[in-house]
Amino acid sequence: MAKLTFREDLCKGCGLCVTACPKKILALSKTKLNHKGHAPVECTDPAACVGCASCALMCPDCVITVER
Amino acid sequence: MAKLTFREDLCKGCGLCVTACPKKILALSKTKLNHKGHAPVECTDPAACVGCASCALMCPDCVITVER
Amino acid sequence: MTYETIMAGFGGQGLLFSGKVLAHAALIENKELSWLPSYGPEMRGGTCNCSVIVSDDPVGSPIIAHPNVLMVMNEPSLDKFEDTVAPGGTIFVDSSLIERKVRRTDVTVVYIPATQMAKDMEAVSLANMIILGAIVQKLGCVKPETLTAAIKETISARKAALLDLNLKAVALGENFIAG
Amino acid sequence: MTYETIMAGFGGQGLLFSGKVLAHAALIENKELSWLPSYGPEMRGGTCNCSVIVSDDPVGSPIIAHPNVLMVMNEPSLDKFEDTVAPGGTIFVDSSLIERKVRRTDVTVVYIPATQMAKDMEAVSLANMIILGAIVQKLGCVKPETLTAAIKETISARKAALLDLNLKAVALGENFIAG
Amino acid sequence: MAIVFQKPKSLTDVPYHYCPGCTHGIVHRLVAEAIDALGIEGKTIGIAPVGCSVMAYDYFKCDMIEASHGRAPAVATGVKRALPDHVVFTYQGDGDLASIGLCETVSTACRGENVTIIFINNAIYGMTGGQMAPTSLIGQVTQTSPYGRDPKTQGMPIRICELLATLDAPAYLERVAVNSVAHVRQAKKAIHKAFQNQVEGKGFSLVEVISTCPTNWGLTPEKACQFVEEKMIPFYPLGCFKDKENGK
Amino acid sequence: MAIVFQKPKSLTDVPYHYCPGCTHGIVHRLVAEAIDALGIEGKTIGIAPVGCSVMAYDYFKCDMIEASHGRAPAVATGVKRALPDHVVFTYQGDGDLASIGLCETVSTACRGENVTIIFINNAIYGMTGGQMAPTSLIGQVTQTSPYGRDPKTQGMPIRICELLATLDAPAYLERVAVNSVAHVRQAKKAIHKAFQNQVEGKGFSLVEVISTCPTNWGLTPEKACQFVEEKMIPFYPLGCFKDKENGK
Amino acid sequence: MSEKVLMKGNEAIAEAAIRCGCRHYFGYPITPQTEIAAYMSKRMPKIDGTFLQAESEIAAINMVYGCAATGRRAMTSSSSPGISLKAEGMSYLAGADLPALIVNVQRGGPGLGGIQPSQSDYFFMTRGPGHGDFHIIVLAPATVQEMADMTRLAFELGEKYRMPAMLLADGTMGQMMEPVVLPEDTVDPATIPATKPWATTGTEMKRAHNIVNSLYLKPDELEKTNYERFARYAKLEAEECRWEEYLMDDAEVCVVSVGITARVAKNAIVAARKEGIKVGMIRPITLFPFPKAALAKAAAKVKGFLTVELNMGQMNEDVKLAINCAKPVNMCNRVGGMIPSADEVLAAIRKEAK
Amino acid sequence: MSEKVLMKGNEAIAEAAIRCGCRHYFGYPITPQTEIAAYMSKRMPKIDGTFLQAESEIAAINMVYGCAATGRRAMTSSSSPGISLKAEGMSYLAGADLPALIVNVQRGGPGLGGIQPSQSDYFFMTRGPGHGDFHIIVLAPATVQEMADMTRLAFELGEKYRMPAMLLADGTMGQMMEPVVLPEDTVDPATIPATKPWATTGTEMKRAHNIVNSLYLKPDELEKTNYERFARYAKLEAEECRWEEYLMDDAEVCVVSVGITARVAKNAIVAARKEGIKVGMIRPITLFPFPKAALAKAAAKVKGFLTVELNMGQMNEDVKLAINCAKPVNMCNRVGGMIPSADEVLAAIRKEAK
Ligand SMILES: Cc1ncc(C[n+]2csc(CCOP(=O)(O)OP(=O)(O)O)c2C)c(N)n1
Ligand SMILES: Cc1ncc(C[n+]2csc(CCOP(=O)(O)OP(=O)(O)O)c2C)c(N)n1
Ligand code: SF4
Ligand code: SF4
Ligand code: SF4
Ligand code: SF4
Ligand code: SF4
Ligand code: SF4
Ligand SMILES: [Mg+2]
Ligand SMILES: [Mg+2]
Repeated sequence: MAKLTFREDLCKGCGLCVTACPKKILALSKTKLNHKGHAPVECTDPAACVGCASCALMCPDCVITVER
Repeated sequence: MAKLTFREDLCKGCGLCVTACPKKILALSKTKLNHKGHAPVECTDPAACVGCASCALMCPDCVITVER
Repeated sequence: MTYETIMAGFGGQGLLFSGKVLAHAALIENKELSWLPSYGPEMRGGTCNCSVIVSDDPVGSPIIAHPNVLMVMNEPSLDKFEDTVAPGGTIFVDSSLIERKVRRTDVTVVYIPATQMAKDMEAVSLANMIILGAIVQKLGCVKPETLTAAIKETISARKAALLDLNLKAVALGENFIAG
Repeated sequence: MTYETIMAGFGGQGLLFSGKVLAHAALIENKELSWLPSYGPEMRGGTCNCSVIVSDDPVGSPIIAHPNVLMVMNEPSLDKFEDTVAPGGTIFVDSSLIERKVRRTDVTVVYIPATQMAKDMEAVSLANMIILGAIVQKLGCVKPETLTAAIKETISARKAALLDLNLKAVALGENFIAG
Repeated sequence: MAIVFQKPKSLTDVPYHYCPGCTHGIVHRLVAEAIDALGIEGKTIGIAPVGCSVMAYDYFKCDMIEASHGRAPAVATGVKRALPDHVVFTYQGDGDLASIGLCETVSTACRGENVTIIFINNAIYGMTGGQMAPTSLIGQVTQTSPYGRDPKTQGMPIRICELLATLDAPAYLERVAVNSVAHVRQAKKAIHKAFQNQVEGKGFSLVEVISTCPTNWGLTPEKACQFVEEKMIPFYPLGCFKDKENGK
Repeated sequence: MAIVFQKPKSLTDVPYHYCPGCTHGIVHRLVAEAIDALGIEGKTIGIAPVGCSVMAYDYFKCDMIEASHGRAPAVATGVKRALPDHVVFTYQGDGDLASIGLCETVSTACRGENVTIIFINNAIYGMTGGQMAPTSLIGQVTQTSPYGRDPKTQGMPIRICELLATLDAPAYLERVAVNSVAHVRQAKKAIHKAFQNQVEGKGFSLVEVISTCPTNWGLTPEKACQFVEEKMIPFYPLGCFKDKENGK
Repeated sequence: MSEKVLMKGNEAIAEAAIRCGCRHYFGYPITPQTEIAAYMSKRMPKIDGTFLQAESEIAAINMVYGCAATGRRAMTSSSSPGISLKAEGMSYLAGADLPALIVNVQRGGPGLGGIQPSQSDYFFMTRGPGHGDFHIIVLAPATVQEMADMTRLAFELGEKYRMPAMLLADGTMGQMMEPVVLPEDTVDPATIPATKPWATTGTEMKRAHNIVNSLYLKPDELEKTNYERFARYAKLEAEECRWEEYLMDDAEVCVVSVGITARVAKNAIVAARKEGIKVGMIRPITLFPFPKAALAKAAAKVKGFLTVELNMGQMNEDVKLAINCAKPVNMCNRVGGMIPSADEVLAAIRKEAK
Repeated sequence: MSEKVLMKGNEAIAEAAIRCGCRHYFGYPITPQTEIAAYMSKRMPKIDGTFLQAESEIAAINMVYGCAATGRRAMTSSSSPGISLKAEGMSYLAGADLPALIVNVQRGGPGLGGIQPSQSDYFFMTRGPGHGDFHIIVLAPATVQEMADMTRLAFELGEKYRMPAMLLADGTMGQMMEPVVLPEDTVDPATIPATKPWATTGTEMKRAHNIVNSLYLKPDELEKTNYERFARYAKLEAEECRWEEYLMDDAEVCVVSVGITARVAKNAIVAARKEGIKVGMIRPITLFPFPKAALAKAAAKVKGFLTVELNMGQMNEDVKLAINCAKPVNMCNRVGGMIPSADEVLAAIRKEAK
């Protein structure tokens, strides 16, 4: 059981975390823009997250906190 | 039979040619100073010169011409 | 007549380009003109604008203190420039991107949902050209046919597809006003 | 009284050093003084000189236009400086190195075979100190005992042998005049 | 639940100005993680370069100095000589370190100055809008090599680690990349080591990080990471080029 | 009787200002011999450095340019780009080439600029009166390392040929000495080759010549030559470090 | 005649240089002038010219030095911090009497400063941009057209007087686009070196060697070169001063300004005239030589001067010296990348007119 | 009090710096100031200080920048060509408001020039030695004693006003020996950084991070730093001008000169006084700030001024500006390493007195 927290307003929608996630459970939002004008990342299946932190490791902007 | 010519006024009396000569027939003058104030090189035994040009090769100041 | 136009929005919206096209058109009509961009690393992602002066008389300063034409494609730019517009000037607002209304009452305002219109034609990056068409149609700073010529000159022949799209966008803008 | 001394010759003859010793002596006597070397790559092998002013009054310019004391250790230097000497001044010529005579008639000339004397004491490099001794003895610009003290201060204790030689050289010069 | 991953403590809360997906951000974080892990924030002084990372001075919580273009190693030397017991690092781009600042880089390495250099090789001048860098690849199209870098007139790309490895003085030289999770993990180790070396007085340590510039490469962040894998790493092999401690 | 040896034609009659026994003079002669042998005097442009050899511009009969300290490779590049069919060489000391001008040296090598560099390594700043050079040996006493060069604070000596050999572009790098007849003969060959390479369009060639500075080493000319043999060459091994042509 | 085209000031410089027979550009990127390098990198390879991105500004100016020594028209460009790095090189160019073109598109300083327009290198460039007694020709364009025209002028004056010449523009001049008629492409680059007998182009065994040098260990010889050079400066001042006068016939206030501020000032002057204020402008085009005579002449008529500058008051001193402090010389300025508005200038003019 | 010792000017600077708590010297050899480096290389290792022969003048000034950022008293020294290479670094020091000592023992230029004494960097140093609007404190010693005293003054003023300070000497000042009383060794180097709360000495986790920087991308912010800095210059001018007056009470001719030429001029003045000529001298000690008020005061009394300079006329302009061109300002000068003789100066004084 892992928990992801996004500092959403810092997300630049670069997608590096999306590629990095082995579980393929991250995606850029299709509905939201953050206040910087980027489509932020979202977790499509929080329950599937194994807390490996690969996403956080690749995020250039320290958007993601991972707890396990 | 070899012939040595010295552009004596250019000689700085450094002695590098003296060391270089395999026949040990070069020496700095003990009697003369050239117009720059240096004791120029002299050949003590011209007949013994084999014209190897080692002296000229080591002379930094192009003082020596060797003919053979 | 002197048109002092500021085009402002985000970097990436093509504001420098639409300004260039307008300047080019003025050149073709042998008018006096200047084009001045904001520049620097802050362009990257941040705000961006350019100033275009088109005039019958020689241009003094290329810097525009009081535009009589303002085209804005994001809210910060409207906030920044609204008050500088000369009384009687015209503000073109991309109403798909800017929710609020212009507060000034001494200027003409054209709200045009340019980004939406551009999305509809599947070329979201051409919202700028739609507004440009509207400006030219509304104010007549250059002739529409010159604008077409300017676009043709600016976009290299190799990019024919792009050319057509640009022309289409401009036409959309023109029709928005004319129609 | 102001002694404006130029010491000139080849690089390597220790002219800067003898000038320094004189300056030091003046310092010990609490006189006003300045010491100025020629400098630069041309020192290497080429000519070399220094200017020492010793005075009861504050020194203005350390540059000497008209020395009243000239010490020369090669002919080019005599050629260069002879005419600049102030009338009534004194010229010290190393007569082992300079063959010609001083042409000026309004100055005192001391010919001293310093280099030969130095060779005789097997310290050819100390000809400069011999002449310095002569200068001090002849002109009294500083006291002989101060000169001795100055040499002791200038040559570090580690080089005791050198110190003795220097003192001997100075004494030789003094005696040359006194004797 | 325990925190597995979060923003390191020695980073401030100022959001990066970097373009989306620019890996400068990753490297910043790795540096901060090393500082955190070694507990040296209070005695670290960082030197920011001129380049996209010029504003690094806003991002690190330690004391920061902004150096002129290319001279960060000299500035670091000045700091280190004043504060030998502190930790001094520079963070420099390839234009900064390998072009204008090459003399300072090599000379500082030669002196074996006990500082840490983080060298961001993104094969481009990012800040000024994408000109050719000394490390731009053969054939790479940039603003100032519009027909592709031509070795005949524009020279060959320079490999800094290999160059510096010929010197006697440096303690540690390693090249890493940050284009994938695995590489980021290696990079983290190398950067940590480069700081630890300094703390232990081992001498000059430099980590070259192959980084991306999606904006000026004209690639998406993901494609940029692939470019690193497929084009950069073959020319700039990863690995340790010098590790005195371990006899390398 | 035939002339076995005489002053080369491409030297002027201006007497050198060098100190007695300074081997700068030998190297000048070797350069002139190469120019003579290749018959290129009329199309050669030489670049003098700032250092003892600054007045090289008076000694060579070809056109000469006096460069600012360390920038001779950049000046040479400017000349070569203007006159690609001409022969351009620089003649530089170790302070000039390996300290202040290191960036220009490495960058020019990296570009594979088709020029010839004659690098005089005498482990000292001769011109300014004997300060430490980047190539001064460990423990060497100089005016600015009065207690002997201490690698801890003053760094390690730099080996330029080895450094440049890591680059892809250079065509030819060789280290020679001029302290003995045999070494002078080798040096002559290397210098000739470095010029010939350029004539043949092969690219960047550099010959490092271990040279003496009797004056600032405080040694007689003969002892200085021994110092080269006993101290310099062991640290700076002679030989060819790169010869592209021959696959090296 | 060439037709009018639309170009950035930076690009106009680059294209004009090529048309003037310049085939050698050496530079290093820096905002706000990188377009010059970008343009050159596209064009030069197509015309057998050299575009070389040097390893640094220092390398670039020294490449220019070498290239100029061969008699070619060589150029470099940079912006303020990069120009500081060229100080030694400019001094060497001047010391060796080599013509070359240096472009400085100024930004705010000191230090890394900012990238917005500035005129803060005025002193640095006109008083001697480096060590030693020397000057370089300094031209101050105020339109894109002048960016092109002065490129040619800089090459020509530089060669005529054997000294480096600088285009000193502010960031605005480099970044703005205006219609420009480029110079005709009439100069054959191959013919230029032949006009320079001092050039190091190889002796071809037909002449004694040429030496390009600035070292003179004998002070009397060095002094002679200094005097000779200053005689050329005097001639330059006598013959080559250029300036523009605007509404000066009846002016009581004389604005003095260059580059972007001269254009802002023009707007302000138009407005002031509408208010009945008798104000005109002298716009120096050559900053070195400074058009002293023109200003001195104006001083006889006007009540006072107003310099409008993007610095803390630099040209201001030149005006005072030019008019021998005969009239008050006030100032309207902004710095650090800020540009005074026409309103600010107008207010200053009003004050001056009182 | 320390006793009188005999020292070269260059050595006096070095020893004085050490006694003022300077423990960090970074330099690169160049004639005629290499004795400073040589002296430092002997002393520093013995007192746990840093002597570092940098790879270049550029590296040296940037090492100074880093070291000064930590609050230490840091210094570098060079001569004219090497100072050109420090232009960018000096601009950065100024932009980051860092105090540091830079010594320039001037030689003839431009280019490689010569190695004999000169004052030809006056403009370069006083007008802004690098890009951007800035100045550094410039002090002009005329005795070996002043070489020592002004070393201390430079550190102290630099720190008080947070700006780099320069000792601008000519080659003669560096090479000559005179008796000198060195400053007492009372400064504990360890106490200096504590007086500088802005220094980057490590946060020790006790304060927010300090940032030493000169980048301000927002022009209004950059402008603010410029204005603030110039306010400090104004204060400096109001409070720190220093000069020496010599026989000015009844003078009708005022000689203005610094360094070696001031000393030559003194001899000439003594001679002129013997001829009954009423001549005196104002010797500026601070060149930036220039003692304008003193000169303006003198202008009210004298008939004219005579600058005696080792350049083509640089301080001359400052005198004109200081006195608002109220009186003629003539010049007696030599350049390229030549120094006017007292006779030459006397002749010029006679002409002036007519
Ligand atoms: C002396 C000087 N020259 C040039 C510049 C302009 N400049 C700013 S950043 C930069 C290059 C940055 O490239 P790099 O070091 O590779 O860093 P990146 O932006 O790629 O991270 C240049 C040339 C400058 N500010 N100062
Ligand atoms: C910019 C600059 N810095 C320093 C100097 C002073 N300088 C002249 S020659 C020289 C060093 C010469 O040493 P090297 O290059 O080894 O040549 P060598 O004299 O040993 O042959 C220096 C530092 C200078 N002229 N210009
Ligand atoms: S922690 Fe691992 S599994 Fe969870 S979202 Fe991140 S990458 Fe995917
Ligand atoms: S990597 Fe970071 S910035 Fe990029 S999309 Fe993911 S969370 Fe956002
Ligand atoms: S040629 Fe040979 S043998 Fe004859 S003197 Fe010279 S070295 Fe001796
Ligand atoms: S090597 Fe040359 S300079 Fe030296 S002593 Fe022999 S001939 Fe004379
Ligand atoms: S320009 Fe390139 S290096 Fe700079 S922030 Fe953007 S992506 Fe990163
Ligand atoms: S100082 Fe040394 S390198 Fe220079 S000429 Fe003399 S011996 Fe040769
Ligand atoms: Mg980069
Ligand atoms: Mg050397």
